[in-house]
Amino acid sequence: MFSNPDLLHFIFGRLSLDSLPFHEPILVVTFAAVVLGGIAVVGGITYFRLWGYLWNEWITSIDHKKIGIMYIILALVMLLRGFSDALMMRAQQAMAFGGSEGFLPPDHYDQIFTAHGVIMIFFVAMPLVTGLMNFVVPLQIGARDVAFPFLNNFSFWMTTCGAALIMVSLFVGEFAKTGWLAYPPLSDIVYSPGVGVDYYIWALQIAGVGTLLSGVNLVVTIVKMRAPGMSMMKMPVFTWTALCTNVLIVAAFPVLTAVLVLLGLDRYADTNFFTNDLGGNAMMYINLIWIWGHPEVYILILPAFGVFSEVVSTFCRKRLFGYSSMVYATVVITILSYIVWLHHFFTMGSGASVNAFFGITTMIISIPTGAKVFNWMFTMYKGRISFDVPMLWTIGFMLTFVIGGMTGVMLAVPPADFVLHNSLFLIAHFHNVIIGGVVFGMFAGIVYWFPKAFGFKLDPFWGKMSFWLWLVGFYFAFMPLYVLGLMGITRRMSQFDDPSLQIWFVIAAFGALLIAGGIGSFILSIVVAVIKRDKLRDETGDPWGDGRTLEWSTSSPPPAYNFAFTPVVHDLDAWADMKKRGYVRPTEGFLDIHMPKNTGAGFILAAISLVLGFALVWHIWWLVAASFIVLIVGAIAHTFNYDRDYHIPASEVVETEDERTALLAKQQA
Amino acid sequence: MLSKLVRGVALTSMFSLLAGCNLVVIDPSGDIASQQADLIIVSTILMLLIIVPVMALTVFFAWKYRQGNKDAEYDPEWHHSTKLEVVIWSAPLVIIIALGAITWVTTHTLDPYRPLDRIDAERPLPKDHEPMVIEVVSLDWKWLFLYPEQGIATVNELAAPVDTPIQFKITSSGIMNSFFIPALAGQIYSMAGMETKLHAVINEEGVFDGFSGNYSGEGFSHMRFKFHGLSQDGFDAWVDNVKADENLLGRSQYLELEKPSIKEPVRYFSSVDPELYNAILNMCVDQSKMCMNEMMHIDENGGGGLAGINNVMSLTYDVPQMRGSQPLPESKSYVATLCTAPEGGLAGELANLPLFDNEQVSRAMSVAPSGVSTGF
Amino acid sequence: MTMANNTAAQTEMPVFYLKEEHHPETGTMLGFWIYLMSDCLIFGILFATYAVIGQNYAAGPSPADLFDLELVAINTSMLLFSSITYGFAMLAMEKGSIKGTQIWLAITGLFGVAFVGLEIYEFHHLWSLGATPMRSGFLSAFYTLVATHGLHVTFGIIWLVTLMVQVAQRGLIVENKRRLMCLSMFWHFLDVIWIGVFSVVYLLGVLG
Amino acid sequence: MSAHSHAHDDHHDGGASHGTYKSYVIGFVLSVILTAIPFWLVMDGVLDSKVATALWVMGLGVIQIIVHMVYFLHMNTKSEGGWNFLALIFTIVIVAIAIAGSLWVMYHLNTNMMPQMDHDMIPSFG
Repeated sequence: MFSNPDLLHFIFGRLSLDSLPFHEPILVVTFAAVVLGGIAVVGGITYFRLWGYLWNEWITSIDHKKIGIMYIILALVMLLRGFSDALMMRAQQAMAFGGSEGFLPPDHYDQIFTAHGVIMIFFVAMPLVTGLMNFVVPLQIGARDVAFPFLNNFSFWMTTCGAALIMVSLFVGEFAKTGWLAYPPLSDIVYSPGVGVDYYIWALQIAGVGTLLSGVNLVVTIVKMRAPGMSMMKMPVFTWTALCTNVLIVAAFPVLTAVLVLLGLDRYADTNFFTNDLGGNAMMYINLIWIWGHPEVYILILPAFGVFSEVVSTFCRKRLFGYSSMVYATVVITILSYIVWLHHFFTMGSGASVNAFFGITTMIISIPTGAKVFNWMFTMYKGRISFDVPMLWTIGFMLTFVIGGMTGVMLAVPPADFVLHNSLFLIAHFHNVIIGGVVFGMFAGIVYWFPKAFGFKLDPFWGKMSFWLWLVGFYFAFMPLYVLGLMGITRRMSQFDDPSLQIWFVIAAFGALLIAGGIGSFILSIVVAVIKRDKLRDETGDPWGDGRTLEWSTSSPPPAYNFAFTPVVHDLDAWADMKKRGYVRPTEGFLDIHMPKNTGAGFILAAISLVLGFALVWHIWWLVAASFIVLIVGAIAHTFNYDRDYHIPASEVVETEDERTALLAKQQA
Repeated sequence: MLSKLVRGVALTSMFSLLAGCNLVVIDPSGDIASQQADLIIVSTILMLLIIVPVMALTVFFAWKYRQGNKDAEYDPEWHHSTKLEVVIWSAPLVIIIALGAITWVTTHTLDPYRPLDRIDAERPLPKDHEPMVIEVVSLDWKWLFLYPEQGIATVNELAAPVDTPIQFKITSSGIMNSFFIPALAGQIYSMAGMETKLHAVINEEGVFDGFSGNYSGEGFSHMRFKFHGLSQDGFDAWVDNVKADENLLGRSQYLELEKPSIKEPVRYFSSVDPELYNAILNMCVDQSKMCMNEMMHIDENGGGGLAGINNVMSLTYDVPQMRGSQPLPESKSYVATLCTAPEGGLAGELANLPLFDNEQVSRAMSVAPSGVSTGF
Repeated sequence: MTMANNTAAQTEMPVFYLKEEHHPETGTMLGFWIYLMSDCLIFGILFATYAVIGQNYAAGPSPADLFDLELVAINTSMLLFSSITYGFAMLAMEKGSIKGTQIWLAITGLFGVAFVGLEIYEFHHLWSLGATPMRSGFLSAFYTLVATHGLHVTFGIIWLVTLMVQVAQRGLIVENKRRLMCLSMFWHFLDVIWIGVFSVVYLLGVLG
Repeated sequence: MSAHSHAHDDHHDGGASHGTYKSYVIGFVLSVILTAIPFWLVMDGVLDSKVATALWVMGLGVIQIIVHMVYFLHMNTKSEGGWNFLALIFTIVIVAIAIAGSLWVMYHLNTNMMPQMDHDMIPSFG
């Protein structure tokens, strides 16, 4: 077998036994754990005969609610991976002082911080946001599903396969050692000849297709499928932020796709876009990737703003203060996010006028953002605030996020940025807005809508525990980084000389441990809730008692068709309006309901894309050709399937609705 | 100065919290960095004007309108107030207008390309003042400093006399780094084939940390150097000390130095090829390569024509090769110089050709020796 | 509706739900248009890249040395003809003529093939001169921009053939009409991009 | 904006128009003319000034794009409730920001940083 290296190279490309990291004990142990865990899960599924259920009810499902839930599960799984990277980084930086190399050699440490950034942004924050929008938006606008249910399934599996490709890089080969944006020339083939950057490129390209399609899907859903009467200015704020987010996705992700194609061409075809020689210009990459990168920040934060808007009015038992200024602020942020990108590279050497222009546009964004904070604050004014877990996250956000906003504006002053750029101050800043904004927002959203999705609330004790550990842990983990930044310590260092810094890194590591407790508590709040589900059950469909938007008008969990009759909207906060005006739930006159059919095509096409990506990473050209052809043929074959929908018979609807009628009657009795 | 006072107050309050730690970014030793520190403090104070009330009111509202407090007013329909909306949009607007004005002005006065007009707040500089020039090259993974006026060079150690304006010319051998001495001034990127500039002055004697602010690969953590702020006498002594070593830095020594290395010790070079920095900047230390400025000049005049197509050489040897076990792809190439073939050959004949005429450029390349035109 | 007790403020109960099945407008055309807009951004980035590094010849050839405008003119005319023939296919579809639709689609496809063929010929010619995408930043940007457009046309042709088969199988049913309209947008959209390509890359390039 | 919130039960495909034989022919003829002029301007070197030629090429290109939009893509402010047009305008704005912004930023970076041809230096480099 080893006698013919050419044949071996033809079959396996760059892949060889050396690609497996036997020399890294950490990875070997992780791999063993993953294999054992995998066997346990597969065995369990087989033992309980769940394969058919999984395939029919989840994998092939085109129900937006299930896809939304799957996105969030994906995000939580990837959060564990991304967070263990964070723990390793904090441990390394707390240890590697005064000649000690710590426990991670630079080669490994560099992969870890790159993977941490990529995973947290693309495979934790993005799926959380997309998942929440997927679940909530159709319910909030009174629709039965999204505009393109099959595409929705396909998008989810593409995102998952992108995540899977990154997970593969942990055990086969290596991941990029370039930082999460893979700046050339470091990411060019001459300086990064390994497979790491290729994993990065193809994982993001595969997931990017999913993100883009899901963006198109949700824009069309919101534009076309709102319930009758729901004009734009009667849309719930979360739906507004979802619309703006998806517009941003559609208008930003193509930029990422194009840039990564160009970087890929530099690596695979020896072109000269971003090389040092032969007329390439690496600055162009940095310029282009931030044209995507800055809107990306708002793609993450806007839905979180939407969640807080819903939560704050629900738990203050009051209409949201300043709805229209909230909407205008969202739209203004959407547009402005496209003209600030240069603030990520003030120090690259543009002239003063260019830097000042982008610095000032950046500051202008803080005006609508500030207005939003005031709006939430004045919603609390003259309210009746109950401190349920989602509300705690919201108040935690309001207090934390403003600090991140303040440091953000400081970084937007170019001369100040010259001393703070790339320092731990910057790291503290963006974790301050991403954790204090996006993560808090997504947790608030998950706790808030969990009873809608599953029919019972999350356990409040562990939920509160999770909140406090996260909040306190965040301050412990990142306030020291602000201080270190002011001491002139730069990011991405694996070893330090000055022993007086160590105490700050130890405090930060302690904070990371508290956050680990927060993540653990959150998982516990789910586990405990499943055990105590009968106590926590919501039978009304409106578990918080003061739901204001349409999703609370249907049962928890909602039936496959969401609404037996399409609601008609008269006012903002349609459900609050219906309750106030004495709406009575219809109990008869049900009709057949037209619904899309499940299909495995999305899963299969995405799986082929994963194979294609793997083959491209390892230069296994025959497999590239084969999987590409199968992908195209498969996609074409799918278009020959015209039989894509069915009707839920009225009798089944009657059965479901009668059950709920009985349940509601029992409640009132 | 007001800013000095403000800084004093801010520092005292911070120091009470962070006793004993060296916040070099807030308390630097160079005039440029001091002005940047002032900006950080001023912008913080401006924003605290709005953030402190917001945080206080948030906590107050949360406490006052809690569910248990039945005495608090409850008005579920109160959701609009034009007066309040005007305030919540205009209050941040006012702050941002103030900060924006400061930003516009300071971005121009603290532009790293702009020559200094003062040594510090009290001492302005005459207009025609010529700064001391130091050329900075980021290598994998160390710093090379060239002192054209003194004719010396150092690795991983930098020195300058206090109160003397310095002009740093910064470039890189390959990967993007960021030249940063927090005590002196803000950072700026170093990039191959390009030259960034930084003007700064150090106002206090002392030894300060310098390093790369931008991640550049494996040896990045150790890409550090000491910056010595010296008195004029001390600096002269330091220069003499450097000159005491009989070390030359020419093209071949540079190519050796350029190879990736980690934790490189401090090195002195008593004399330096005066063309070296320009050759590094133009990526033509290896004399078989065409210099960047020459290439750009040809491009400005419409390129090298069809004859120029094959004027490339296969890149079989280069620094990056040392980075990975894999050989470079065969098609990686670079543009060969017009004037000198590596084997010598036509060098003398072509060296004097003026390059301003496109015709002649093409002609020059069409007669390039066959050994040069490989690559594909 | 099913209401009995009126609230004080409301004399008449508003309608809170539709009694009959609700059919929201189909979003396919809008969705496809939005997809095209995102595709437009990809081209926008490729144009931006060409604009920034398109003059970096690396002492190699410039557009004036390489491009043959007569070939480009012929190529452009292929695409223009295919535009109007696709338009005729859509008119035939409107009239419900399967045969007319198929014939015009076939002609459109042939023009498309001619366009791609000419482009391959051009690339082959440049490549044989040694003007490969590896030679300079300008050539990298040129090949990538033009080939991305060419790839789109190629996929358009594959899609067109697929649709011809589907129309043959099932006739001009609603789904097929909708697909033909999507392809129509795609095809004309590629024309629009090509206007940018021949103006910016070829004409301005040769102009120097 | 809320025009379509009153559902049309009888749904047609977004109400997009398909044009007529006449409109396609007009579009085609205009396109041919608008393509031929810039090719003629460049190939025959009609104008003395390169700048003027470039401006004509760009201007005619923009007009031709509009012609294609109107006659072939049937773009108007009403199709799909105006959303098509809104999406188009938004895209044009973003593309313009991306291209103009990149050129502006990169121009400044390049002029600040690219090594200049110091004419005296050339021979000594040789």
